[in-house]
Amino acid sequence: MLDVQVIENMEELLTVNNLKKHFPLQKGFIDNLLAKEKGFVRAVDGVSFSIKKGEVLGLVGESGCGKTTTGRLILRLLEPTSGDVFYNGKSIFSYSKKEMEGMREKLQIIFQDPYASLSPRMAIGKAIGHPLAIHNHKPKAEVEQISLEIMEKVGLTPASFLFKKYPHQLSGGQRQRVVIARALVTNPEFVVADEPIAMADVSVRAMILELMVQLKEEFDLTYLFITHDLATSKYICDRVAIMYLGKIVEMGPLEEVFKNPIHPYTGTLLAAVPVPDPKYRRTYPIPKGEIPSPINPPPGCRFHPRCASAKSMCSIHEPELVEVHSGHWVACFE
Amino acid sequence: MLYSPAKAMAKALSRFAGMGKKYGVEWWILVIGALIILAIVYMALFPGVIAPFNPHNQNAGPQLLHPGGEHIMGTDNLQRDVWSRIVYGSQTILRVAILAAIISSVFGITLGLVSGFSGGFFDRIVSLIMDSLYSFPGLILAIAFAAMLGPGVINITLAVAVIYIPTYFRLVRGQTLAIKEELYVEAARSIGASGFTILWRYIFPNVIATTVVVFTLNVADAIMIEAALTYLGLGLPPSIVDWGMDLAMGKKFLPSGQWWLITFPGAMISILALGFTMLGEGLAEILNPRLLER
Amino acid sequence: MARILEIEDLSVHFPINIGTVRAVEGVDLQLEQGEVMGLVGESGCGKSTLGFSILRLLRPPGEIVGGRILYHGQDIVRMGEKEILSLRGNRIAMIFQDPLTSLNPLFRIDKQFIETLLTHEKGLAKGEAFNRAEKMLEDLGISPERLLEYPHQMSGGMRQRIMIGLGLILNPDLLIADEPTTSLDVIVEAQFLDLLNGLRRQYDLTILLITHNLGNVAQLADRITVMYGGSIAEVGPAEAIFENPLHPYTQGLLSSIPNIKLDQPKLVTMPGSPPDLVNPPQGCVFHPRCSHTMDICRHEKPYVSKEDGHLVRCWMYR
Amino acid sequence: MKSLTRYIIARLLLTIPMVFILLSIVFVVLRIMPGDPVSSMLGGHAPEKVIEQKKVELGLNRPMAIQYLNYLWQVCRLDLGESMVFKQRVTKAIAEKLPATIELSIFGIIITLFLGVFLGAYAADKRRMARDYIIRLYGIVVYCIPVYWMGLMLQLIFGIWLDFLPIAGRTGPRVFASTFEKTGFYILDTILVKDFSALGDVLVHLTLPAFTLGLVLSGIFLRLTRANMLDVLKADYIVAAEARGIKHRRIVYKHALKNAFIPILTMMGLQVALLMAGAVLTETTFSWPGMGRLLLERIYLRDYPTIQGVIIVIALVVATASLIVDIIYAIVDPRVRY
Amino acid sequence: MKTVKFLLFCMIAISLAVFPAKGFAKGAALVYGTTEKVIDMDPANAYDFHTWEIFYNIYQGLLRYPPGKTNLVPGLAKSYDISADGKEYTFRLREGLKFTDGTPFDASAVKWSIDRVIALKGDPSWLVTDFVDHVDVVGKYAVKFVLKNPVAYFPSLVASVPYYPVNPNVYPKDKIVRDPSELKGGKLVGLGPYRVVSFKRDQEIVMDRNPKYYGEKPKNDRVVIRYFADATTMRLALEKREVDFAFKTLNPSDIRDLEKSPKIQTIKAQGPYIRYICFLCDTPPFSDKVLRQAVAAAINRPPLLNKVFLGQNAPLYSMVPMGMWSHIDAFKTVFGDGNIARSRKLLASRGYSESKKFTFDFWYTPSHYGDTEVDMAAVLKDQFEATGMMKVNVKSAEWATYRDNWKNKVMPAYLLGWYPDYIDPDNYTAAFAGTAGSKGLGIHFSKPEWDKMFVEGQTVTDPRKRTALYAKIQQMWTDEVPTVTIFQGTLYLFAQKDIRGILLSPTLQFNYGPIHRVK
Repeated sequence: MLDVQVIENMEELLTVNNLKKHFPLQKGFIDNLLAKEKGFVRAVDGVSFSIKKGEVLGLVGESGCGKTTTGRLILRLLEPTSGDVFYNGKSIFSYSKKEMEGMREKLQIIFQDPYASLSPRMAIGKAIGHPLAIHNHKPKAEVEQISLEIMEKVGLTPASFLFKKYPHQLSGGQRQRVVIARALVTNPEFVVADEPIAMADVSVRAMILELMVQLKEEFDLTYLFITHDLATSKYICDRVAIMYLGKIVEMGPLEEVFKNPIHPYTGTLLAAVPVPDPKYRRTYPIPKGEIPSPINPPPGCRFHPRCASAKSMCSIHEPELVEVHSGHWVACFE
Repeated sequence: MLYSPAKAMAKALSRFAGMGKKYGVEWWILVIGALIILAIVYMALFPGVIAPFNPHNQNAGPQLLHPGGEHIMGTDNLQRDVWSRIVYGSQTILRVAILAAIISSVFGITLGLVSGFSGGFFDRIVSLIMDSLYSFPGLILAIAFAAMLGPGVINITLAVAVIYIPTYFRLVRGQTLAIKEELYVEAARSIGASGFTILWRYIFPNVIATTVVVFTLNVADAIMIEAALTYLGLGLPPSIVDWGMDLAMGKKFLPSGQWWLITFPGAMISILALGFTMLGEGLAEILNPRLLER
Repeated sequence: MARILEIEDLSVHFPINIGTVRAVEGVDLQLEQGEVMGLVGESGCGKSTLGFSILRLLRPPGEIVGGRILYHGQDIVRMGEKEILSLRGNRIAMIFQDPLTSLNPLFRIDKQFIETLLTHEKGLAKGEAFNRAEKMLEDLGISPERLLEYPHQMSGGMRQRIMIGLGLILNPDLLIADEPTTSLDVIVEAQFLDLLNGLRRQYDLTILLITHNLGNVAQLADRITVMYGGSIAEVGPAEAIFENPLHPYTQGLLSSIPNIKLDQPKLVTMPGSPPDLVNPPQGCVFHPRCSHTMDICRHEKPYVSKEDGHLVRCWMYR
Repeated sequence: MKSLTRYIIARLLLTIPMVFILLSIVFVVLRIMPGDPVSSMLGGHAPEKVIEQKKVELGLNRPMAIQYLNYLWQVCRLDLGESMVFKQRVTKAIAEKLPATIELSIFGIIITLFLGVFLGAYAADKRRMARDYIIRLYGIVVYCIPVYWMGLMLQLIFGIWLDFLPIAGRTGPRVFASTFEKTGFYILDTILVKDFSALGDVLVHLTLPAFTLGLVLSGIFLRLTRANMLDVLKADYIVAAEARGIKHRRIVYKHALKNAFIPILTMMGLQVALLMAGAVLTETTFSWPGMGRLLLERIYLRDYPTIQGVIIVIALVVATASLIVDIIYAIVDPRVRY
Repeated sequence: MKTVKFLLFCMIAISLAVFPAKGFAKGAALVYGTTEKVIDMDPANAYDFHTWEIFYNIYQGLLRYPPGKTNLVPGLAKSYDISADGKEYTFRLREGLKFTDGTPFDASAVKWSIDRVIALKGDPSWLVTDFVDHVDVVGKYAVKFVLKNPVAYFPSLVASVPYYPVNPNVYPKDKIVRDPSELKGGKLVGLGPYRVVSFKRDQEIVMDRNPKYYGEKPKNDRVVIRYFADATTMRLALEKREVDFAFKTLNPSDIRDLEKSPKIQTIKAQGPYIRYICFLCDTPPFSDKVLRQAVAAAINRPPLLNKVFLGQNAPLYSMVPMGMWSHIDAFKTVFGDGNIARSRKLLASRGYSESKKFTFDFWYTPSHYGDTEVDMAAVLKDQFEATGMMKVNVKSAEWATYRDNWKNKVMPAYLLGWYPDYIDPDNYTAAFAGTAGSKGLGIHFSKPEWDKMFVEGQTVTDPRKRTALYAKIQQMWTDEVPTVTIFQGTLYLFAQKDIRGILLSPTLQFNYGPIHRVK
């Protein structure tokens, strides 16, 4: 577990401390009436990490591992079951609703699906300028000017032509640029990028990724980059954290984790990534079975039913995240 | 540049044809519906121009005259001209149906938005009441309300309006709940928009588009309910010309061979309802932004 | 090697209200017995349409407007309804992207197997059909009791295996796999590709693997076809395509995909976006995005060059 | 199966607040109505004193709240009270009329389902073909024809011009009413007493009203079926089934229709309300001695207990129908976990 | 499979339609169609003419009207005496009559029945309680009615249903009977020519000849009354020979067609019911009798009847109906029809003109007098406005509200109709212009000298004096105009050509006994 004293260190822009989110099982009214005990989806079950200013942390895992929920908790788009998130040393859950709305000027998110994250009935120029209108109360003309500028910056050109268009009139890549522009228009410090390229076409992905790297420099940003694709994280992340069933199983500098994966799950994940090379043959074994349900996660180490090197203790005790090398944390008894 | 009406007309026409090409059959359904409505609205606005007689004139012609000649739809037993009554009757039915739809949509949409967005106990109670009302036969409810309020245009409008509030409420609440879960609403929250801003700028514009379609279909329905109430004798005083009432009055002549007394008012009710339904059907397809992706 | 499938000059159009989508335009493709052909391209390039037209499963308004599809020399395009029905599932099987929605939710798994079997083998006893379904499940590594379950009771990977089981139960010789792993997680995807590799040998299958994932293709395919904007850009042996891509689009595609095993600090990006197939660009459809565009590319259909079974459609190789 | 019973019980409990709300609305609506049931009941000659006395007798002089509580308590005991206008138990009046409405509704819904579902499925299969447009046009037109007018026109054509079918009533005048003493469902009754000429008479009288109701509602079911079929036909499993070589007709009418029928089924609960409304109008047009006519007659007379009773019964019918539909839904769809 | 079943259903339906099932008309029964309704099967509470009609046939009064006649003859009583002060009537009963269960019919049964009516306070009980003080048994077969005041027309009251003796062993003493099933024995049997063998409310009543009836044997064995929900159906049933005769109430259009039909015979008689406009006489504007006269003058009866009733029914110019003694065409001679000049003059005298119109609300009810009522209101409005000096707002209310309205003095002018309780001019006049009666109908007309005349009319027994008195009242009516009559109903009965013996009279006492079918 992370030491609480870390919070004092101002170098850490954001610190997540034992964050948990358990969703009550979605049931109808009738089931609630009759059910004896309530089930929970343990989407995030005790996650701790911190991000330094200017750093890109990759949060990697399969679908349903809780990475997206973590991203939303950090921005307080969801209220956590327990745990805390400190931003600039202050818990974001301590803000009032109004204060939190103000905070969002500096904390931004880019969603996976750009089409779904734009209102179909709002022209994109309006959409991009809207955060400014909410936070700065600048005159309309000025908001429009800034919006046009940022549109140019993210490559939405010609900006004045696209300003009045609606989302369905744009291509997928352009829409993602709109979303990025909207996230950056208020000059935020910290951005959660929730699988920003997963929906994009192959040839567009690289462009968006490039854009994000370039804008990071320009706007002096800090990213939490959420992805299911280890290969992508390679091009943007400084550090990665691997999540499995609501927990971080391994975390460390990108090179370190990729070259020397310690946790068996990390190894598996790295091996499973398809390699665009016909001569490449997988050597690492792929485990059988699929990811278990987060409603009743396995006892002990959550990966043990699929782990090739599982021991008896793995099914009883839960391994804690410990620092193996400097900055390289692993939750495994190995 | 000089404004040229001919050019503007040509432009409008080509645009019109272009729409037909773009949207296909649905566009023509919409156009036919709109033309029917326009024709009947014209009737209602300028009845004096179209109708050859005063609808109350009890000496327009001989009693129970067959359609044809001077009286294209014949005359009734009080020697009134059926066609003139049809023309004037359009005023009543249009006024009631459209006004009722407006009243119920305003109430229903507001309640639905607020209830769906706020959630919680308020939402539960309102939903329960609305669902109960919705599941109950609307006509029977309208009968009870109309009987309670007594005859009169305003009263019948209210009786019709009441039964459609749940329709809008359910639609809007459902949409609000769905849109509330949409990513773009979460995105709006993530940029710090307040509850009201989200409701007004993000949810409302997306909800209202679907209600337009429902509104037109609703008017079609309200037309039939209005006519049903007056047909049952629960609606209006005789000084108001109304198709449903003429239908009810003509009913007793059914076995005597005076078919025109029931055929024409009933057909008009159907045609007007058809106009609004076709408009709604067409709009439903055309307002659907996914159409072009098919 | 026998030629199992030969597509000649196939064109598929979708007339819609605002014009005609030229989804597939003049495509030629050959599949040899026993090979895995990877059909690669971005979404909207027509690769799925091509797959669907092989079994004549196009949805209206889509229709084949020209060309031939020869299966063992028989032209599928001109086949009668009866003949095509006896091909589907029986000789040519197809599996789809989303295993959750590809199984009828209201029918138990065994019913779906039995229905498929009885459709093609009239007179087969139900018990016998059930036994064969059980055997198939064992081959797929699923416990046979699960035959009595409904699709929603299974996990994604398992459903995809059921799908492939339904495809293979009648021992077809050609399998069309339309983005079979897109909705699966990485690990399950790897499992599935391994399974497919095994089944391929066991059933002596010819596979047309339609995917946008170059990684998948690299692992499985013997030959690769790259499609762009409804036409074929390049066809060749897998190694040739990956090591020596000729078409500028293939080159761009390969350099823009991340490779976890490669030390490559930056991805190369390809400008522009895929073409509008209602009004495709004149000449070579790729020319607006190409960095080597010549004047002739703008006006004339690209030149077809073919060397050592490596085909490319580009004016650069004239 | 145990969980299904639990589901049914829970579902039953859920209908209670719904019925309760309707009861309250009905009470409020009726008590605001102008018109005095007592004077309409006693006639013009009754002296004030007698009227007052009658009001006391009926409890109409007590405060609204007390009347409301009494009313609820009565309903809880399944006692609908006594008609204010006629000396008759409301339950009895309703019991006499309910079978007529149910008989009409059942035949109406059979015709509706048959026409609507079949045509809808067919149109969806022939999407964007001329046949599809014709069927859709039929659906729209039929939807826009008011039930009562449809009834009148059918009466005019088949009853008057062709002189082919009777236009009103449940039987001809020469069939003895005592034939129908057993259940009140005339078809059942005539079969029970084996009077087949009477059965014929009953069926002939049922034809026009049932078709009127069926035709008008078929438009809605047609649209519903078509829309759902279109969605289902787009589903991957339909293509998958086609890819396995299964015959088109089997796919459309077995695979697709079965799936499309589930949403239709859920809608059917709500359509019952429409059916009841349609039945009221059909009954008036065809002089069908059912609940609808009873309701209208008693509304004119301000017979509160009977009006309340009829509305309660209609609410119960609607609630029961949606309950049954939900249970069928739970049984039919394996995905529903109850 | 479904398709097959459906086709089968269609085929059955069509084949049944083509060969209409006939022949289950049972034997020689006469089928009588009507759109009326039976309310309570109890003389103590029945207060409508159809139920009374059934009682005429299954019970009998001490006095009765012979079929088709308006003169009273002895019924269950052989004769009666009146005391000198006119307050005591002693009836001598027929001897040896027995109810079906063997209970003898005697004076105590008569007293028991009258006491029951008084005790139950049913709707028509006022017909007894307003007049009769008490009843004494003065012998096994002699009964004495002691009246509160002398009543000239008491014999016609005695002939009305509330005075009918019922079986004390069968009727409950303290409860109004709605259905025959509530009786002991469950069958409705009286001393009249018929007995009810089956009763299905709103559907049918089957009546068989009463074998124990003392009087003339009915010419048929069974009458089945068929209740129709609407006139159209009844008319069609008549045309298809499914009913033998139909009475009350067909639409004007149906009556017109049936009258012309060669296959149907029409039996017509002057009815006792009248239609008229009431004024609220103690509240402006109609507290001014000149305005009432102006309205009365504007009415034009013949075209109204032509339009609304296709010429059926007869214009009526007095509250006392035509055919009743003392009737005079008072309004006709004073105002005539559609006397617009007179009406305008009267209005002008009160300061109204074309530009300053006399405006008033005119009410009707759509739910009590059939759907011709709307037409009637529309035509009257038209006629009033034809004066050019009146503006009429037509308003309507359901019957229950309508009654409230006249009680609450909401309606200045409104349409009403009247069926007599007993056959006497008193019932057509005092009820409307007497202080008590007119208040009950919302007219609120009150003149002491009129009240005095009404009392005189009640107590004087000399027919000539009464005739003169009522003629004078009718004459005065045209000056005060508390109400203005429009028409008197004509009774139409339609029967198959082979039906004989139908006799209608203005008393509405329709006896089934003489009706029979000829070969």
